Amino acid sequence: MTSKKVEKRREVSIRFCGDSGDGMQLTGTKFTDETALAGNDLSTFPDFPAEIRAPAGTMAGVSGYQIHFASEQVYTPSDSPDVLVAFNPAAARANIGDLRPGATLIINVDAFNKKAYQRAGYTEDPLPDLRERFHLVEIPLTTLNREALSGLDLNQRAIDRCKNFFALGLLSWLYGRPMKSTERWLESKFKGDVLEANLRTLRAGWAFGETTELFPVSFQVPAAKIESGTYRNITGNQALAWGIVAAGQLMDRQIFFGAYPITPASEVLHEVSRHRNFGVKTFQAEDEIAAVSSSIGASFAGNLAVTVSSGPGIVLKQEALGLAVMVELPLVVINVQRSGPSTGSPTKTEQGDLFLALYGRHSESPMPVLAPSSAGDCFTTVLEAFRIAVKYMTPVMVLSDSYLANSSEPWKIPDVDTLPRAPIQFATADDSGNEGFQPYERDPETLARPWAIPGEAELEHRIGGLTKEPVTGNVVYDPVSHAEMMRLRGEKVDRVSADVPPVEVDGADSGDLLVLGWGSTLGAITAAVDEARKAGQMVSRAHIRHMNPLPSNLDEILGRFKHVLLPELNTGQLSMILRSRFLIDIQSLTKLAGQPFLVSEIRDAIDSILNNS
Amino acid sequence: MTSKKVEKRREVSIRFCGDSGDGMQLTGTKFTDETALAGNDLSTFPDFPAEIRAPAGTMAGVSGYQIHFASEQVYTPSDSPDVLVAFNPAAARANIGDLRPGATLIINVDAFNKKAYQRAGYTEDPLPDLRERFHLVEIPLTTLNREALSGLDLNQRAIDRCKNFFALGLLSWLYGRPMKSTERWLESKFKGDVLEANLRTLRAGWAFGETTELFPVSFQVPAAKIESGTYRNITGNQALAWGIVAAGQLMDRQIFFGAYPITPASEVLHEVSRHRNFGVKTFQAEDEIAAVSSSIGASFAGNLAVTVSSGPGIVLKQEALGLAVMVELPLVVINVQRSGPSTGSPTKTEQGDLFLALYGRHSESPMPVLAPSSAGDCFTTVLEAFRIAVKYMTPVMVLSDSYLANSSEPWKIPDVDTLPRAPIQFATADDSGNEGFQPYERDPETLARPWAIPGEAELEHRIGGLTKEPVTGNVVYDPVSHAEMMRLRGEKVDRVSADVPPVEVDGADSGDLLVLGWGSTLGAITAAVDEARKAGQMVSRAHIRHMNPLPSNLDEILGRFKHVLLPELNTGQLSMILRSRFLIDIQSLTKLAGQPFLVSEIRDAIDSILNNS
Amino acid sequence: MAAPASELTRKDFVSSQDVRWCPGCGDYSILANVQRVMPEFVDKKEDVVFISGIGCSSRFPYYMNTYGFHTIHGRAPSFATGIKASNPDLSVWVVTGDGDGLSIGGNHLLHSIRRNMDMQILLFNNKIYGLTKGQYSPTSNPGTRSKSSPQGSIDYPLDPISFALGAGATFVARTIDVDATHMQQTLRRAHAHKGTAFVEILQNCPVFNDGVWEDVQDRKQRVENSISLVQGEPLVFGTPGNLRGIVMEGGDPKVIDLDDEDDPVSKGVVVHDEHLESTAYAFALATLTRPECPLPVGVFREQRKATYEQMLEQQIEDATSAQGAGDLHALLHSGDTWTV
Amino acid sequence: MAAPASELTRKDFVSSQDVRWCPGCGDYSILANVQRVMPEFVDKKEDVVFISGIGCSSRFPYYMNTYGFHTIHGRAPSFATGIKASNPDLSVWVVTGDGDGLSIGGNHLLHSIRRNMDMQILLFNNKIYGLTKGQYSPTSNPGTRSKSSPQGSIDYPLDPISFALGAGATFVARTIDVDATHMQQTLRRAHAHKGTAFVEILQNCPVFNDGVWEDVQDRKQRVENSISLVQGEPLVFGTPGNLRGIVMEGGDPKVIDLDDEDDPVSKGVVVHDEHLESTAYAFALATLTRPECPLPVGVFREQRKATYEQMLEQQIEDATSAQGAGDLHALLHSGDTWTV
Ligand SMILES: Cc1ncc(C[n+]2csc(CCOP(=O)(O)OP(=O)(O)O)c2C)c(N)n1
Ligand SMILES: Cc1ncc(C[n+]2csc(CCOP(=O)(O)OP(=O)(O)O)c2C)c(N)n1
Ligand code: SF4
Ligand code: SF4
Ligand SMILES: [Mg+2]
Ligand SMILES: [Mg+2]
Repeated sequence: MTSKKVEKRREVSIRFCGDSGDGMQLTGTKFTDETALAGNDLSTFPDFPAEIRAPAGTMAGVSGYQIHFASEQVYTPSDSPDVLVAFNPAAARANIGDLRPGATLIINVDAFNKKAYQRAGYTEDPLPDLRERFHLVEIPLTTLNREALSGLDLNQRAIDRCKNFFALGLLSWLYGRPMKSTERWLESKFKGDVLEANLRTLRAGWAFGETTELFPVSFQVPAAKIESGTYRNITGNQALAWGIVAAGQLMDRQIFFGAYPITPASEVLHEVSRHRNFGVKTFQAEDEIAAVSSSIGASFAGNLAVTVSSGPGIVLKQEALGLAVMVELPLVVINVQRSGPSTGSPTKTEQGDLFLALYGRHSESPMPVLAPSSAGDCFTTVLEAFRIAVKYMTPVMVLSDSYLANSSEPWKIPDVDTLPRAPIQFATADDSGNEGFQPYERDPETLARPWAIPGEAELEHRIGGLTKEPVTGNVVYDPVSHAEMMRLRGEKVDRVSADVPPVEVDGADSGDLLVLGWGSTLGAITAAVDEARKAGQMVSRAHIRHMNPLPSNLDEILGRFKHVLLPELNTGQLSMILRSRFLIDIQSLTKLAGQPFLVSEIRDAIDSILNNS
Repeated sequence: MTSKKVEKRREVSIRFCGDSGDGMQLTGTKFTDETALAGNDLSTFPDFPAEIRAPAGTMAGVSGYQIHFASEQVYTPSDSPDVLVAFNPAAARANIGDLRPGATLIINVDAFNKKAYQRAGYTEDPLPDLRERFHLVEIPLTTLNREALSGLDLNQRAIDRCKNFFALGLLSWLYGRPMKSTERWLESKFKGDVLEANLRTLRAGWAFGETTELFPVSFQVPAAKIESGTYRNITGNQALAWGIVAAGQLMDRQIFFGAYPITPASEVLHEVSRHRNFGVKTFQAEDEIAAVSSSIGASFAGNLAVTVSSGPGIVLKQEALGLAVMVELPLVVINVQRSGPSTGSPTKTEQGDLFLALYGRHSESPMPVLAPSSAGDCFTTVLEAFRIAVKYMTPVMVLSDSYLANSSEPWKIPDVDTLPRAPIQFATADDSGNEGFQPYERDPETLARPWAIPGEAELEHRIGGLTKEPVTGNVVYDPVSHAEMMRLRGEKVDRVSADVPPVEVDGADSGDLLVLGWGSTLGAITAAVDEARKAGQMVSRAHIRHMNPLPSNLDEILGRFKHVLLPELNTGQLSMILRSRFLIDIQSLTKLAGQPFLVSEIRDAIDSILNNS
Repeated sequence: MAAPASELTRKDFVSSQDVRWCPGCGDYSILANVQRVMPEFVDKKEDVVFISGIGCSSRFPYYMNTYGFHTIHGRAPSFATGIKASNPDLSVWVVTGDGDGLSIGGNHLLHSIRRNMDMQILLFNNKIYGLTKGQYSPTSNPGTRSKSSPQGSIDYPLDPISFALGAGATFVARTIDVDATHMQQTLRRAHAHKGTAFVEILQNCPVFNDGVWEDVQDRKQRVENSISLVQGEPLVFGTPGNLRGIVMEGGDPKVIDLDDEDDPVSKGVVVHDEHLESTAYAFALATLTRPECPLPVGVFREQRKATYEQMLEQQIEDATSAQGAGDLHALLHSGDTWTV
Repeated sequence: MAAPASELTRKDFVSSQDVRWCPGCGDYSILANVQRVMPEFVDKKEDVVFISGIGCSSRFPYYMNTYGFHTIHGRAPSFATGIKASNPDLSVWVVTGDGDGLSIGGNHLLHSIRRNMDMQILLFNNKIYGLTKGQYSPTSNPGTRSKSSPQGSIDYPLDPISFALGAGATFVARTIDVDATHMQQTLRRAHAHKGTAFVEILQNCPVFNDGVWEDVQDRKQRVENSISLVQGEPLVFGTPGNLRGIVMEGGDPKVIDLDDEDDPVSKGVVVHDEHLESTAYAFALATLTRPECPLPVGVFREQRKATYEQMLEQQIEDATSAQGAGDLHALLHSGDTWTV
């Protein structure tokens, strides 16, 4: 095809950035799909500014999408992109700090006029400086796109809106990405002149790559060796949604999903809403309190209930979650964590809600907590949360976060037939003994109480949030019953341990340093440990998915290492729990900037521990 | 007056118990007032069943009031009363377990008929057994009261309702309590036949004591040697209310008090509502969210704002409290803790909300937390909370509890002139520099931002819950500003340390065992340590009032003891924080039965540590 | 009286729990009447669920020998929504108070009413917070002296009927704790309605707000102070010699005096019609305020509209016939995939 | 136009912050109109406070160069309550959206309206959640296809005007983002009202719900589809040759055709009166629904009642004259004390 030279690369990372209106998220997603189909491993990081469209051309309005792909395993979107594609000066200015000197910076030079660079906050023409520091490729994107689309019956604005596809075509050529999936998507989405325009400029971008002298070579990133199977790209939110749908299928029960929209959790609601044919009932409530309350009601009535929200919304749900703890009904609560207290930075990421999950209710109100560690893992974790909820008759909280929610990775689609099917067992009239049905009689092994649902004869019973007598569940005020029920609720959650697999150590079983993590930091930690090992350091790694109860071998594992480093996107919440529990001087690496860890930040922490010991 | 022998006693504890309708709380309170006026030190513990009147004569309906008084210092209501006055079989049955063999049990023998003792759950007549185990005094209370009131124009029900005053008269005689205060109170409360009836039966009770052969002696408990000054009885809730009123006076600013009724916090609202002449504005909102939100609004407008609630209500306030943290406005939040998760046991006590105060908001949302340790201390603590809130521009949470709320103790009335006056400094136009007013410019010492209130020219500014830029407070999304503001909010709260006095150790400065406590456990811990010392054990004691930030000498103090015992009415919340912080193996003594610690429970824990070490 | 639908009797609905209301509380008679009519409504008591919030009134479920859920303060309608959506075959009853339902829970009540699920909502209005020992509530009369308003309350009260109509209620009625016959009739109507049936029950709290409804509870005063809404009947009240009727003047209701021999309709007295398309008429009735006007009791409005759960089930059906029954394998493989 | 109350001009109310709404958003014109009328209302901009919740609309305070508080979702009226109670001299404005004010915040809006503090509440109704990118809201038309209702929403919508009237509002009005003159008039009326002034502003969200108000926004269609409420004027709308009027039939409003030369009043057309004692008439207007009936814009109701803050201040005065100014020493020594 192309007459230019093709060079091989092991890995590449690219960041597309531009105005919110420039379609950067779309460009990134399509490039990601192409890359996945090319067989690379990959990791992405979409980073958009806020919830509403900021004034065009300002720093506040810059939207970015980064993709890292390779012929080997990829753990993070990469600290620093090899290529930055900037649609305007604001995008360049906002992102340039992450670029290594000499990296490739592809800009739409048409957008670099005086007005625009001043609007971005540059006091003088940035091009001379950029030329010096980076490999600057100046492409008149606007002009080229207009030329490609001349003659079409579209107004200038509609035409200019296509220029991201020109860029996509060009980058696709540059890295030898097959554009089929993008073309198919365009065909399914648009028609008439708009379709024609997008297809034309996409191809024009590719052709421009082939002919322009700006790019003397193109690159090839061979497919990665990955486990055989059928793959797809998936984001964390999509995986959560599908996990919810799958739970209903596998447990053979209708799903009730009570929700109130909130960034970055709303997409889970959106996605599940699209699948009513699975018998799922999504219910958009008037607020988070109604969302969780209706879900608990649904659980009482025998549905598999789930409610999904983020920080502020989870806080509002806590009173009702306390009731769920008290009445011991199964419920899955998903918290897609976002950044900062109060409204904070709704689109940014953080792991600040572990304490909220464990301690955010009044009195002692224990609840199992799980944390997925990758987009695909969100699917598995939701299924597990439902299993625990039903088996132990308890609410379970799942802690995802904004980073997992939006970033995507190739996911090996599980074989549906091998997923564990666990039809639910409700109590029946047989469970009603001589004394009548006892709603707080417990399974001797799990301590779960029976799930007896309205409509079932002879099991009529009343539950509520008042202190109750063991076994009968009758309202009482005596200290002995009170103490006993407090104890039982705690012990029941402890017994979930029986379902918590031991933590596995990656690397040597003992040694100088264990890097421990939980949730979405897995990628960055793995990459950092990998690098450290390549550099000859002896570092092990372990990742926790069951935040409560904790895996029972944790104590023993921590005891085998001289140092334990625990990076968290908070002020050290898990660290505090483990220090207290095990009286071990865990070293906490914290970050609270609304951004995931850079690999280098963790590497530096590793270095500093190993060099000082 | 009386011809009987009078014996001296150093200390006595009495528990009145009966049906909710029997007026036990009133009887106890009046006996307490008499006792206070007699110059004894005292401590009380009212324990009532639930929020609504339970069926008469059942265990569920039993209400109790215990008072412990002495000619020396009194720390707790006592583990086990010397005298139990039981108005019916249910009351006897519910309370008998707390009685030492041989203790005095005074009963209304008229109420011990078959129907009544069966209703209480006794299968056979309990009297024979009670006679054997206790010093049972059988008084036909109902009959004697009816006789005393014969001839009055009142129906039987009204007459029978007076019998608690007969008992009060009798007990007043028995312990030589002056009845003047009770008579005065009756005169202020009732008139006509009802007044006459109560006064008559009260005096009849006293006369009965003098003449009956059931009591061969009466007792005298000489006045205690206490610091000179003017005293009154006060409950924790009353002290909180007066602290609020006092804060407005001392800081020379109107109080805004947003509240929604909830047990056991409502009385604070009731009491403050009675004092509108102090310019306090109480606002009964539609729910707790509106209560806290209106309070934050009031603070924005320059009032001294306070909101008061209990567990479930505090949970509901958390989202808005996160906003208060973010906008850095002064606010006092009082949590009168109650027992159990969800609705739990609303009238019972617990210290379960420390984690909720510290960690019950999403993300990292730091807030100073204070805990009063006695009824009177509630007054001081509220004043301190306001001082910190205003000085550091921060919400502050105060953790009282149901035990402090309802129990009373003699309180030395502070001299109003010596209470610190601290008129508030608001920002003025002078604070608006060249760049205009900067709402997040900070005091270099406290890191407080200025308090600039609407109505003040040139200080117009906008605040909100979104991530903001340091100094200007403008909404931004960049990671650097985000991280910096997260850090500043945390550091500001840490700097409150400057106002936190060092913890004082009671007893030896170092040694085998330190018993550490916080909040309402002070009495029980002090009594237990006292007993231990009297028994020759070397035990020291320290009590924490500043839960966040913690006193800075704590680390050092803990390090000087071989063992640290920390009793808490929760699963060990402060213990977890200190273990994590200092990596010291603090031993947690926990109790979750809705009841305060018994002195003996703490003594046993002390013994077991000292005997095993 | 309607024929019983089942073999069940009143006793089947009495639970084993001791009733814990104060002597003389209006809640007792409401409980008795509900237990009395339930056998007419269902033939299996396991199909009945009572859901409540927190308050004296909200203790109700404990005393009904059916499924019951005593939830948290103000949120009962939301729990009920989840229950009904999960199993539309259940007979779902919400019990709430003026504080629970209209103070903290106003929003959930509003939105539940708006969604029109087929359930009954009984609001016991004693114009006070009973359980927390006597603070004024959103329905308290202006100037109510209570523990939290020692100088008298300064909030303008909310009228539950106007509130429900403003929320778009399809069934709105009012009845009185002491009027057993009327209450049972009203409960029957509420149960028969397909959609959310909102019933305000005037209830006396002898402990904290005694006599607040006396002018309509007392049999003698009731005839002068209340008007019974009966479908197709003119709005006439009072006793012979002192009959009065309601007329509408440009949308505003007014009271006129009637002679005993008058034909009320020809005098312009309105004939009650629950089924009018617009809510305006029912709302006009709700604005009648004592002492000038009588307090209406009975059914203000009944309108048939599709229920939320019907539409929800319909969407599931529609989705299933459009997309086919859910196929998990197909879902996971939808869109772009690749095989290694 | 009223004479300016001050030396201030529109520009004084423009803050330094970049406005972050999408191009074409109806919020721009609301902002411009508010900024334009403010100089008529106050002579010191420091006396003005804008309070909002969360939503696109709730960004409003950032753009006003006054005191401003962008609070949390749904609670703005409660914050405003505390502000106004603390300092009754302030001019307090609440800005909220259909989601913020009627979904999560419905209860606070309800109770704020009921209490009748002297403040203005502007509810921007775009019938959608804008900020969270397009889910249906409590005011969305039935069947609205949105991100969270791909098959169409099945909730019956809430009408903000009926809601406010049901809550006992003393001032209720509606205006349209694109009608600057009408909006300014309405804002003036709202500001002049002593009590809670509730104003629904119909607002277009071109991104997520474009054209949802087209039939009343478009100048041509507006005359046919809306009716302007003017005190003392008969309720007539349409264009010559196609004039229509509103009559009341037993409390229910109906549309009748009019000839150009008809005297509407003699035909029974209602003469608009904002000040009627009962809310029934205003509520009847609120039930007018398109396409059969026109959408009323203007002031539905205005009624003068004591405000909450007036009564609160009064109680403080009363308490002070009854008990004397607060004396802390006396308080602490009240009741039984003893001296050692
Ligand atoms: C979140 C929360 N806030 C406050 C309370 C305290 N509380 C319990 S019931 C109640 C009011 C009940 O009034 P109402 O609904 O009228 O019931 P009634 O007792 O009069 O029947 C309040 C404020 C609570 N239980 N939970
Ligand atoms: C407690 C909480 N829940 C949910 C959200 C997410 N949220 C922000 S704005 C909004 C809806 C806004 O809709 P509307 O009030 O109509 O404003 P618009 O954007 O349409 O102007 C939602 C659900 C939030 N910020 N806080
Ligand atoms: S307090 Fe009032 S409402 Fe509650 S049970 Fe007693 S009488 Fe009934
Ligand atoms: S999303 Fe809609 S309401 Fe929000 S700013 Fe954009 S156009 Fe306006
Ligand atoms: Mg009530
Ligand atoms: Mg909206």
